[in-house]
Amino acid sequence: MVTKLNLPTSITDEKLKDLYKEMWLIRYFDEKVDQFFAKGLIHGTTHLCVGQEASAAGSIAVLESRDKIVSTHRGHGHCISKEGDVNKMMAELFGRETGYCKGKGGSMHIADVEKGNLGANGIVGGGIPLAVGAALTSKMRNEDYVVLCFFGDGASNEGSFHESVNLAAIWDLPVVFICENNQYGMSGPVKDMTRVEHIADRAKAYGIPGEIVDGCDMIDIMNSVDNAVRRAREGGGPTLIEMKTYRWKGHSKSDAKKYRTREEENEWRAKDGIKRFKEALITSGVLTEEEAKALQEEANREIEEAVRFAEASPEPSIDTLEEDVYA
Amino acid sequence: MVTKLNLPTSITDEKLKDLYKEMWLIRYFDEKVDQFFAKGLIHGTTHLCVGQEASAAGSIAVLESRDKIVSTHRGHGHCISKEGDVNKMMAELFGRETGYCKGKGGSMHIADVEKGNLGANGIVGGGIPLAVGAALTSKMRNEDYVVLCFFGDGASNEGSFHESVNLAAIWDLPVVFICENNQYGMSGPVKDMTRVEHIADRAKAYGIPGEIVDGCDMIDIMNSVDNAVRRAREGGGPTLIEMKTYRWKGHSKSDAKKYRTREEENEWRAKDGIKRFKEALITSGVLTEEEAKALQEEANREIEEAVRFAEASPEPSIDTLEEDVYA
Amino acid sequence: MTTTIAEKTREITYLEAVREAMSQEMRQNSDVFILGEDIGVYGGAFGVTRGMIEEFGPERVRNTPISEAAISGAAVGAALTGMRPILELQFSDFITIAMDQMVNQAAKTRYMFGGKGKVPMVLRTPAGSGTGAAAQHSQSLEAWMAHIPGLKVVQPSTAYDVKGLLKAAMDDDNPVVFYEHKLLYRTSGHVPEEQYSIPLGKADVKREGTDVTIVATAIMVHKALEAAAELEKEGISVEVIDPRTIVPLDEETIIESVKKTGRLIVVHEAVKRGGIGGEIASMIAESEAFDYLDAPIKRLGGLAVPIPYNPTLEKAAIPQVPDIIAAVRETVKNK
Amino acid sequence: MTTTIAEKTREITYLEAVREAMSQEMRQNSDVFILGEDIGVYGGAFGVTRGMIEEFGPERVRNTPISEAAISGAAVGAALTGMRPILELQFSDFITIAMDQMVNQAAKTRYMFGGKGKVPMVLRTPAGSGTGAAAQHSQSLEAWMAHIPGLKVVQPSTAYDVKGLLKAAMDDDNPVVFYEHKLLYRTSGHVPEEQYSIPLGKADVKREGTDVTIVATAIMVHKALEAAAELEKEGISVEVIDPRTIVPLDEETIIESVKKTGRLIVVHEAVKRGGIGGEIASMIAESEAFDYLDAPIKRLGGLAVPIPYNPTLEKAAIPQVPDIIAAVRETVKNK
Ligand SMILES: Cc1ncc(C[n+]2csc(CCOP(=O)(O)OP(=O)(O)O)c2C)c(N)n1
Ligand SMILES: Cc1ncc(C[n+]2csc(CCOP(=O)(O)OP(=O)(O)O)c2C)c(N)n1
Ligand SMILES: [Mg+2]
Ligand SMILES: [Mg+2]
Repeated sequence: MVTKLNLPTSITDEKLKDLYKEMWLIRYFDEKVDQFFAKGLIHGTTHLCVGQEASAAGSIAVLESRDKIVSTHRGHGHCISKEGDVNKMMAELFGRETGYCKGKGGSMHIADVEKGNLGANGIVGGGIPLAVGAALTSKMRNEDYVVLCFFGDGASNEGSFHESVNLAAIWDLPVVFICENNQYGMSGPVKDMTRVEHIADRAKAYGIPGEIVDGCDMIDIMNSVDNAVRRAREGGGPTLIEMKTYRWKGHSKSDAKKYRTREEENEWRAKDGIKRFKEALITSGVLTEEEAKALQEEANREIEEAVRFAEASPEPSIDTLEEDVYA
Repeated sequence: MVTKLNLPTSITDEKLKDLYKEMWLIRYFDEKVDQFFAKGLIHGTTHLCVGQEASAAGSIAVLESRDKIVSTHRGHGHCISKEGDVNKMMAELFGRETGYCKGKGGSMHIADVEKGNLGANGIVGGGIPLAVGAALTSKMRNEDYVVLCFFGDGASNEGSFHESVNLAAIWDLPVVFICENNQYGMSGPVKDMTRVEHIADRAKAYGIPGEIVDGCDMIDIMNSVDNAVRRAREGGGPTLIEMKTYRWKGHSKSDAKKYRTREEENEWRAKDGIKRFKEALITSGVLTEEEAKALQEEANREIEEAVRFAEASPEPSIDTLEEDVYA
Repeated sequence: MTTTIAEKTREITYLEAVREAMSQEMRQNSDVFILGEDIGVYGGAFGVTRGMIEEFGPERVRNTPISEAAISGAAVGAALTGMRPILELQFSDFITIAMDQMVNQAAKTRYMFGGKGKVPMVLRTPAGSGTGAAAQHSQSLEAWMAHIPGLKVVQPSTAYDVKGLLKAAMDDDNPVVFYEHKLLYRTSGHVPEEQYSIPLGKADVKREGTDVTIVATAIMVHKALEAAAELEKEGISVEVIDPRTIVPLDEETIIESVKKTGRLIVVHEAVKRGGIGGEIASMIAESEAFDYLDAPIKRLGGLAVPIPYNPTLEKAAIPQVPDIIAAVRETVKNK
Repeated sequence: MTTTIAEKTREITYLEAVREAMSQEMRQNSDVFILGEDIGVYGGAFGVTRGMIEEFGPERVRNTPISEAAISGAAVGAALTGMRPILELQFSDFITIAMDQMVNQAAKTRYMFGGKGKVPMVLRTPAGSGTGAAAQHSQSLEAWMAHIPGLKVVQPSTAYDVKGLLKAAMDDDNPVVFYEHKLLYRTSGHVPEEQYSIPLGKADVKREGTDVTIVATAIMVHKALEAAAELEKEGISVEVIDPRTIVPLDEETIIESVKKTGRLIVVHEAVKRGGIGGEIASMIAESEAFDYLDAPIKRLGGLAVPIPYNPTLEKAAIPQVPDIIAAVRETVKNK
């Protein structure tokens, strides 16, 4: 009794399997980082996306390789999904020369310009105008790429969000605004920080389509983003998509999570996007239990390997300190 | 055949007559300023609200004296309506010691703190957060005043607008946001600068009521603002009111007005708020033609007197240059 | 030398001193309130306001959306109408989003209005590097604020100072930008229980000396003191002056010190190019102390790089104790 | 002394030179485009882009909404992906709303990314007082930008310089903040028809002299030259150096000049406190030129006040020719 999945045409069975593994890569990566931070082995701070794998993996799944993304402080998932290299990511977190930013950026500044990841951003809402600019390039040069612009529910209260969406709207730019609504800023509940029920309702203020998606449902996400990307590519302008999701961990390194309840956390954990995706893939005959297990283990091994790579990598030389300020 | 005007209860016949004269004060004031600028007799720049008298006079008409306003670069009308003193205004434009700002502010910074005018503002959108703060004071200290926050269609594309309206909404602050949509920024047509049909539609992004008003219709304006002010005063939170209007003159001192047509200008001139108000007052028996004429002349005389006052006033002493930087 | 205080003191942290200063003021003045992101149950990004919402409630400890322009402007508007807000900005780098409200509104309102209205607000914000937070969360941008007439700028370096200076800032009728250094939050010192005020514009001679004057701000005060202790062993006597407020700047104390020592080194964490060190050095070069100078004035400041993430690079980007020691040796070498 | 140029020159205004530099570049490089408020048929707040939308069309001369954060950020994003945008900001005071994008994004992106990506953009913006536009439209905030590693900062003072420097700025692969002085727009000079580039980081000796060096920026170059002509009558020989770019700063030219004259006065319009004058004066005080100084270095800058509206007060708020003359006399008095 195999139910066929309703999917964008670009999504092959092979791709679905890759995606399943990718979700585990994201989860294992961030679980690992969490452990290292807890042990004090990593400098600085980090923002984990455990629980939010689907919005990253599902959204980016429907892109062409030439398409671009603009990520956020909670960006490890986005980077991995945009053909990111977990070795370089882990090395960056360890502050090593082999890291994405040669150890100069850390978690909040990982970028993969060659692969079209224009970077995480330490400024909430700071990446949104950049996405509009990247989309402007696509339009002016006819480069036929679309930009996915990720940001949080909290960021939607920044002026940069407002100005940027409006600008993209009037210029019909090929950008899709993806609000990963994980219910909280650092601690501020979206319910207290806005009076709209859905962030997607804000699309009305710019005359563009707004959509609400279950942010833990890969299939929903892929279809919704695929539609928006196609519209954008054909010159139809931007869309605002809100993905309802949840971060399982605290906001950053140290967070007592006093602003939410255990019950709420458990409710959301039950919606686990990885588990649901696996069920869908098995039910539809794309994947067997054994294959699923193997992919998950493979992901785990790759993350362990990334740790080894990072640990074995050299620190950046002090001589590099003043390099790369100017091009 | 006298038709009774449908008005807020606070608006007496006496008040209506005052308002009629006030509209002429505004028009004559700005016509006069226009002449002086054309002759190069005034320093700096100015933004005239000829044609927009109704949105200033009508909105402020329904306020109590303790209520406050936050004005804009196009603020002469707001100041006059908020019990402003045209002598001090004209003196300020002449840069004289007797001016509202002792000659230090000029047109863009006229404020009348005692009367509850928290000032014009040279920064587009710069006053909107101030209005929210003033409303916060009212709420925290139970001062029972409401703040009218004026801004333009162009300003509604600034991030400060977005952040401020959201903040006022979640805190249920007693502020009424009044967008004087005069169809253009400096030259940018509202139609090209947003994709929404009405700025009032943006209220939906904050979960507050949005209203559209004919910005040349005093009666409509008074009723709409009166409702919003009452709601705000009772703790019902902010409202966004859009007033469709038009500035008859150019944006500022020098403007060839290439971005609009003569026909459009003429269409809007035909909607003249003063003329329509006069007709309504006469039809309803509040005013006779003779009284109307007398009020208009009185207004004219007061502006001529303001000019004499300004011209006779001394320049500020150079010794004041470094005064009032700090309190 | 920290002023000796008769009252009862205890050892508390810099962070606790900030919280205590606010809490004591809020208990006695209902016009004072705090607003900022995550300052409620979360206690703020650095835990400074922890426990305050429990005492003062959500009206006076106002959690805000992530909207730096609106919250800074709301603070200005509230101040202009009679409140005395304290705005907590999570990282001083985010002042980039509050600049219009601080610079074009708060700083200028009174002057533009011809002496009407006042804006009694304090913008408190953690500055500086050393936490691995990298380029967008580690800047020291106080020189920007010092350039703007109408603002006052405070950079406390000790638990004692931070409490007294914050009291003065809250009492001031002008907008005050109050920089707390992240790495100082956990340092402790003896702090009186009672409220006390340290006047804005009064430098503190943190150590007396005769051979060279070091003017150091914020965390550099401590590095300068460490360097001074080291140099004492070599027979070099270092005077360490902490301006505490860079606007107003206590020029007199610095000038007197340089007249005594004949040598000046200015040290700050902010990027040297365009930093406040240039102001202090030039002030001395223009002053009567110029004729007393026995060596060129030296400035130590951050390299002209964004703050890097890697901890070794991060440290190397700003002056450290050995750099100060080397600068002093160089300056006194023809003594 | 301005470099002599073989090519054909005409007398055009500073404003026309800016427009010509942009137009010539846009004709030959399709990646260059302008965006800004009212730069279309209106021609921009000062008329600089007048006629350009007619030649280049609305795609390459992009009228934007009043959204300084988004348009500056869009310029950064476009630059990062291969375009070479020119952003016109109507008044340099409005950079307060574009600070996050300029300072936290444009300036740092390449460094944070470990040397990947580049941000070739020019932010052009009119600065300075003198037009009666008062406190929020008259500031000179270039010192802020100069403090930020990753930005370059240009302040052209003549029609000739503005064309050549803008060419260099457009060719540069980094974010350049390009300050045009409002009162210079209508000044004219001989300007070659052809494109030419004046390297960023090369000061220009606008007048040679032997008694005192004046380093002056933007409109102060002209005031310094006026003062110098006046002082010549008294037998005082003034050298006037125009750094043209404050980042990078041509330290060498200034140092050499001070070694020659033994005296230095720095003049800028920006508020003296925290202005770039402190940087230049301290750079000299720290340099080998220190030993050549025969008098204390002087800085002239704006008073610590917001720019007032009244024209007499407005002028008095910033250095004028008589102030420069007085400063020179004072400096050379023990010659
Ligand atoms: C301009 C700015 N303000 C505040 C912060 C501090 N901060 C970092 S993440 C965060 C919460 C962001 O919330 P949201 O946009 O919902 O993203 P999430 O963390 O939930 O993924 C805050 C307040 C920041 N980095 N930048
Ligand atoms: C932040 C900022 N950007 C740009 C300007 C320049 N400017 C002054 S008024 C204006 C147009 C404002 O349009 P709108 O808000 O519709 O008000 P209106 O002038 O039509 O009354 C512009 C662009 C400014 N003063 N402040
Ligand atoms: Mg969130
Ligand atoms: Mg308008």
